[in-house]
Amino acid sequence: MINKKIDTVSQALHGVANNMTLMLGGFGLCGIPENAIAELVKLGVKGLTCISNNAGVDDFGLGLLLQNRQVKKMISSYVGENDEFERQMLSGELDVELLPQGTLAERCRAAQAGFPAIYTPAGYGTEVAEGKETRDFDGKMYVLEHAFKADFSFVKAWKGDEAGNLIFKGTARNFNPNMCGAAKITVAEVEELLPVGALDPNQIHIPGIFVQRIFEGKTYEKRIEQRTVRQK
Amino acid sequence: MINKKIDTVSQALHGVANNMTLMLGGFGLCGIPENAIAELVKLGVKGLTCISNNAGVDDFGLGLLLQNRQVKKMISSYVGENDEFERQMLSGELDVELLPQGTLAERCRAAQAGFPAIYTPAGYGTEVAEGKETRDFDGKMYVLEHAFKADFSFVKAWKGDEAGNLIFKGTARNFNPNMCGAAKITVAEVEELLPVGALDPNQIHIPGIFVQRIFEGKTYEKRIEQRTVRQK
Amino acid sequence: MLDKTGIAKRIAKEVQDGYYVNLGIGIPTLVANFVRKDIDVEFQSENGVLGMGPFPIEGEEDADIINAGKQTITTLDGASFFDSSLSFSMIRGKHVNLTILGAMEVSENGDIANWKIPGKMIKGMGGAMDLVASADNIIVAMMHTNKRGESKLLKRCSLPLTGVNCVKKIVTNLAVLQVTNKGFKLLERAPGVSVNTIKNATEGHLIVEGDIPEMVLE
Amino acid sequence: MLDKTGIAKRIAKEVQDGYYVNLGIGIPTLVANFVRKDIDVEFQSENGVLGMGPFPIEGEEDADIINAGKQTITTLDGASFFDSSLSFSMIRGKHVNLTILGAMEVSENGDIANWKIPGKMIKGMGGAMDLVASADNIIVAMMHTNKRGESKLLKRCSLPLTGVNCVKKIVTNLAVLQVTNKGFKLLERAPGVSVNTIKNATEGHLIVEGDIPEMVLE
Repeated sequence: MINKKIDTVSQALHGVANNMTLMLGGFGLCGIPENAIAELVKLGVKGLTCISNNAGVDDFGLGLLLQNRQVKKMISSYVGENDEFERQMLSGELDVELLPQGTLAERCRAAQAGFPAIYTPAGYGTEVAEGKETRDFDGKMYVLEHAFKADFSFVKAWKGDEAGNLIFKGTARNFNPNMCGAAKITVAEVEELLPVGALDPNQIHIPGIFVQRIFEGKTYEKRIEQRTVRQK
Repeated sequence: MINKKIDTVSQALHGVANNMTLMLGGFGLCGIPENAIAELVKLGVKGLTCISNNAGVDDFGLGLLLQNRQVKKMISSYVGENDEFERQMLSGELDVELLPQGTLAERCRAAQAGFPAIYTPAGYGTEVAEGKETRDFDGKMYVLEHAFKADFSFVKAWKGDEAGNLIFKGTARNFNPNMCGAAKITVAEVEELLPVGALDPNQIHIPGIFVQRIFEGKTYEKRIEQRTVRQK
Repeated sequence: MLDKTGIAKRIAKEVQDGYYVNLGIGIPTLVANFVRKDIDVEFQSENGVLGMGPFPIEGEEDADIINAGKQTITTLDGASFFDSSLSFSMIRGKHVNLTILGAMEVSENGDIANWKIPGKMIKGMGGAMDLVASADNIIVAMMHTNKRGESKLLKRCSLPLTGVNCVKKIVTNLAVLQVTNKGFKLLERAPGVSVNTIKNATEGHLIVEGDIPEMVLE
Repeated sequence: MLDKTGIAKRIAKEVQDGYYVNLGIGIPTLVANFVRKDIDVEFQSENGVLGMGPFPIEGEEDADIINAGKQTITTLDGASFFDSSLSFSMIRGKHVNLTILGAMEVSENGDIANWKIPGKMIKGMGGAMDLVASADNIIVAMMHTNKRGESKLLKRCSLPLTGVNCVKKIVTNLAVLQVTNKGFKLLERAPGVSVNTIKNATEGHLIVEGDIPEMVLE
């Protein structure tokens, strides 16, 4: 068994430098690599290109990196409820490339799976397709979208083992599995890091071959963006 | 919950007709839809195009359909240990399209996922790529391969529930998940059909949305092709 | 004239037995409340869940279980979780039968704009571009006019598009309309709303053929 | 001269700590038996398993747990099962570090043929075309000559190709050779085999520079 265990978050982020391209899992604040983000803030690396579906909220998640002006470019599908993101984007301080969510997921997966590009119908006829190659298959138009190229991928799982195998929980899964192995180095943080043999080989969402480093996150705040409830 | 449960194998195969294109899961004799294949033999439908990694052995799996001359064309990656397959192919009785295994899997997955085609490096420069479009991405050559179009997909899972959710076991998983939702109608047979709520939503390999019909197989022979063992 | 709940109620009648349905943020989310109880429907959310149930009982919220609107949710028996790639396989592969989403503008040829007002507001397209490019059955839920009283059913969209030639049906506070290759065909009027009111509120080409019945909501 | 076991032993020395390795059918399968015990290696089989162990103890075979050669196997702690698509993602995405496979012919520019003899024998390519098109590190394990004594290391392959310009290293019963852009470079001789014997058994261009050491197998 090839051991991927790393003891500290700072070791896990070894090699991260200015102007790198990073992938970060999560949907809103759900399933984000909280410990890796906190460490990126601490490191103060700048000029980052971040591939992540959202940019968190103003004071949590990737929003922390935006506030800190560490991000040069965001590649996302949704601005949503982050006012600072929208402000920096509209003012031109931040370079933003907005992509359809399925395209974003599949450009990650293409990188993971060794595909150079994919054809998707999403965005055809819109400004998202401007300057991109389009093509007719069976009378329907598709846009050619290329695999992402990233230096680091930071993902968050529920449980993991020392071989790097990962299991996600609920909708905290989202983009995380698709980003594993999609960058030169994939760093997984987990809520619970188990010895090998503890996970059922039949129930592993992402095999350890896609993960270079794994560590147990110290704490998880898991902030809820929209707390919606009903009465009993 | 949308109920996909079918009581009998004959109902599950309702609509199968001569000259249809079928996808069949399995790798060798591992994870094959035994009950669906037996029913196809019983039905005696002819002129079939079968997309399946192998063609079983002479007297089991898809080999039964070959013996019975029900198959017009096989789309596979491996002939392997099936003498009748090799004989029919070399004599020209059977039309055979051999494809790289990863290409086979991904052309199924493309159909499942709504992609018209994929670019793969497999087979570039070989006779598999003859007549196909090729393209350079970043200095490496790729072959354009189109999504399969099939009428029925027959897959075999370990456990399933009435909503059509599937869990596979061991390497009996293989092509089965990639074929779900890749044909007009997907028929899943399972060793154990459970009521909804019995499966952990976090541990489902294929959500029921990809499955139109599910039934519990009567018996599973699960023949072993190469029984390799060691001494204690 | 309908309120948002009324629009949701009318759209709920379009949901058929055996449908997998994706609901967008806003009015579409309300539709789930009004679907007939005697049919089987499953709700998909593109962030990775199929078989969504109601909001959780207070105190039972789970930060790891949300919908695409980032709201805490529950799941029903038979539900499943999956990654974003598989989620959009369901959408792109046409396994989801019905998509209901909001819009800022719709044009008479079925174009839709709902993600950006240049220089002013950028929400992002989220999963909307994938949904509208893939779905065969798309219903738009929106108010007929904007806050300034201007029509949102146009000859041509003025805002950046989300998708082209994709919207099939529109349910507004005033009417139910079908997008045809000749323009917006008026199918139903909201209770108490005249055809003339709808005509005046529709900038795009409106086709009125015969008597236009009033919507039945229940 | 080596037997098949000897070839497997020599190749085992190419396996490094931390490698994920895919072993083809035949001689390559034997390599697993000879990898140093003090390094960590995981074996992948393209039918959907990572972390393969030895054959099962008699009576413990499981028809649902096999390798790509359809042999019953076991798994080690840390193993995982997955579908064919994800399996080839590992291969195509270059996550597998080393591929070892057999061949009928290899040409001096690194082309390989191993799946078909027109009109006579068709095994099919299985996963071999994906493996050779994707892997950066491919070692071919084969006999230097065929049953008729003809060289299998050729100027140009005569059989239908499996892949082009892909083989990096070849270990035969006679030698270890590297494929360079000038031809087969002789690296090592099998015990007791002369450079001349290798020259005579190699149809493609053979580069011999300086003294050629004898292989060390243990």
